[in-house]
Amino acid sequence: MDSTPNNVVPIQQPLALVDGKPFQQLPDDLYIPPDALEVFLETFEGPLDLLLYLIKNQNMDVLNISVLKITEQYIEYIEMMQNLRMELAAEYLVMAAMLAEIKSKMLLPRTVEELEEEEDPRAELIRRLQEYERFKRAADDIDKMPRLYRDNFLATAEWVVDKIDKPLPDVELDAVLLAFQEVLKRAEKFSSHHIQREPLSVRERMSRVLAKLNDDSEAFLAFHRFFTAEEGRQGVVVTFLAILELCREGLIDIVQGESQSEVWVKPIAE
Amino acid sequence: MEKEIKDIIEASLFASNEPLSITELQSLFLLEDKPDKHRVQDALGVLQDEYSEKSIELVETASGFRFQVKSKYSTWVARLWEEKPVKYSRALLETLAIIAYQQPATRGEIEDIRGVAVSTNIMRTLQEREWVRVIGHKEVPGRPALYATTRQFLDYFNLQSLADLPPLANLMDINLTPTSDIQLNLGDDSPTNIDVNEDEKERPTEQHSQNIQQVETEPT
Amino acid sequence: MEKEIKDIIEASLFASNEPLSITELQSLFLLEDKPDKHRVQDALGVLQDEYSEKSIELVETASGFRFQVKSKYSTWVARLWEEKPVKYSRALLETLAIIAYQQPATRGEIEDIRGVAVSTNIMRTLQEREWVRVIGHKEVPGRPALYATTRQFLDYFNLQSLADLPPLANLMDINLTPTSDIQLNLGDDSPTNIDVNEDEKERPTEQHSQNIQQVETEPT
Repeated sequence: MDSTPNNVVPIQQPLALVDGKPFQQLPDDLYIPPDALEVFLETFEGPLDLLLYLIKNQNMDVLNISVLKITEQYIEYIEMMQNLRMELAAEYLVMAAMLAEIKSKMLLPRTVEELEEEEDPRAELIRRLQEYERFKRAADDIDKMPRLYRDNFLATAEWVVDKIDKPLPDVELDAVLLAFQEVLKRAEKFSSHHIQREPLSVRERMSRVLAKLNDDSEAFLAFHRFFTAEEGRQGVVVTFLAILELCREGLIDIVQGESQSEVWVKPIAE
Repeated sequence: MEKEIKDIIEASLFASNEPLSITELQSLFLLEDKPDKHRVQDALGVLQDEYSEKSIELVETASGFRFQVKSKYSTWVARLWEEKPVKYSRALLETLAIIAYQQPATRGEIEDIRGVAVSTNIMRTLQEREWVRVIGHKEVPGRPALYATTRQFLDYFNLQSLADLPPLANLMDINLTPTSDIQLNLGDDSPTNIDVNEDEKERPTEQHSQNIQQVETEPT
Repeated sequence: MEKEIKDIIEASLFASNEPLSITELQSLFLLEDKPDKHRVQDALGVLQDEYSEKSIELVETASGFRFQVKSKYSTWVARLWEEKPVKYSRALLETLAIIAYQQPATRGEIEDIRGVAVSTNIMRTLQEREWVRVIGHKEVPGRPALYATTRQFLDYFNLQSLADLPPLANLMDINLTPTSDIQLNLGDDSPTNIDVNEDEKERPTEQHSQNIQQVETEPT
């Protein structure tokens, strides 16, 4: 199972040369994460996709692949993924086992009759690869098809409504939450969009404090007026946190004329 | 060339949901191709003539030009809406959710989180629906309005307070089953109250799975 | 009178955000004025001609007729939106392709073809976009949901029916040389490079597309 030297895939090349010696393994304490490699490996949509890549890379015919060679390369790839501590989907391991099984069958000596009777152990794999490849192409085709808001835009004209009211759409809370999940997922990709995680009760109270300041004709409101005894201890704590957070975000000022005197809350001066 | 300018302007006016000003129309063109004001005005004039005999017209409003259906056809056009309720866009729902969770929030903050601009239409619709209101202004340059949700918002979604919404930290783990069609819902009197507790993470509502099964069809 | 029918249809198509079917267009008219199918079709034909030289066109998609900007103007029109069009992941497109060509399909069937688990997110996004919906359950243990594409999917991609999808590549006969492994192992330097033949493509069978169309027209 020695690989032919003139037909080496890039991965089989040493990762680095140190003092003229090739390094095949990534040292554990490697400081710079091999991002590029990881990204490369992550572009595979699964074991079939990886296999197709290896086959193409070797200029092999999908219909007549060399299982021996492909198995070796495949296993090298998944070992590398493991070395990089990538989360390796179980499917990759299942495929490795399947390849190993086919390989072992291929290695067993068989008579010509046996070969004719039995199905070639590669057949099932090839069927799957072909099946996957055609949908991979179909996905490309679909992506290239003209689609709305990318290649086509609706042509509409405004309709000025005065006689009838358009009915208001109904919305389910689930739909709102779902929309937010999408936002969070998108936001996770950009570290700059930090989303605050104050408890909602605090954020709600922040709105109320601001609204109170805004609705009130006076520019200042005494600190104590934000608290009501009926809300109990919990309510007081929430209000207090809300005022502190508003202050931190620069939305309000807390002022005191002299010590021991009344504390005032006011919107930041204009 | 003049025809192309006119065609691009025509296409853009039809594609836009809002009136476009002459400046906005100019900005569709890249530097060297940018027509001057007069050429845009000429093109608009030609378009106005071209459509004078048709069922739509090119009109100028305060914020710019737009195509609109001539009012004599409103009787017929109105029938389009008799049965079909409109539907809110994803962008609107996202904006609403961000205001609910991050209030008080400025439009800029919402845009930062969404990663895209929030249209004026969305903010207007949310305020018209009385789900969102301005509760103050942030004291930074431009004094942007601070938006928060309203009592009506809580009422509509059957919430006692915002604390009834799933906490942010848990939200990603909740398995929300989208209805196959948002319009296909349970009627305005009972918006689903999913009421997720902090400790009870996964619980797709009964009602949803029913919804999906109702859509069953027999195979040919 | 014919002109009026045409104008009303034109006005309504411009006012609507969704394609309008011939039946919907007929329903704009009250009883005695209701034009028959052919007159509506004639009017649509006239409109199609009238706009052929303009920057917009009247097209027919799965759910009916709509005006849209000719794609040659998309470069300019796209500048109206700051939001870039979404790029869909390969995983999503592959899943969509399998559902489009193999429908109705269960998640398990999709996973069999792709060789990896299909993430819940992808199924959710596809359903949220209303490109895919559950049309029933397979009567096998676990009663997995059966997914199919929707009319909105066809509308979105400018298709009238699934038969308009690009044909799926053929599966080739597997013709294995038992010894090929050994040859290759010895360093065979002339590897064959036969790809799936591009010319020999398979149209979805008559039967298949019929089946699919019936599923499509099922009311929501």
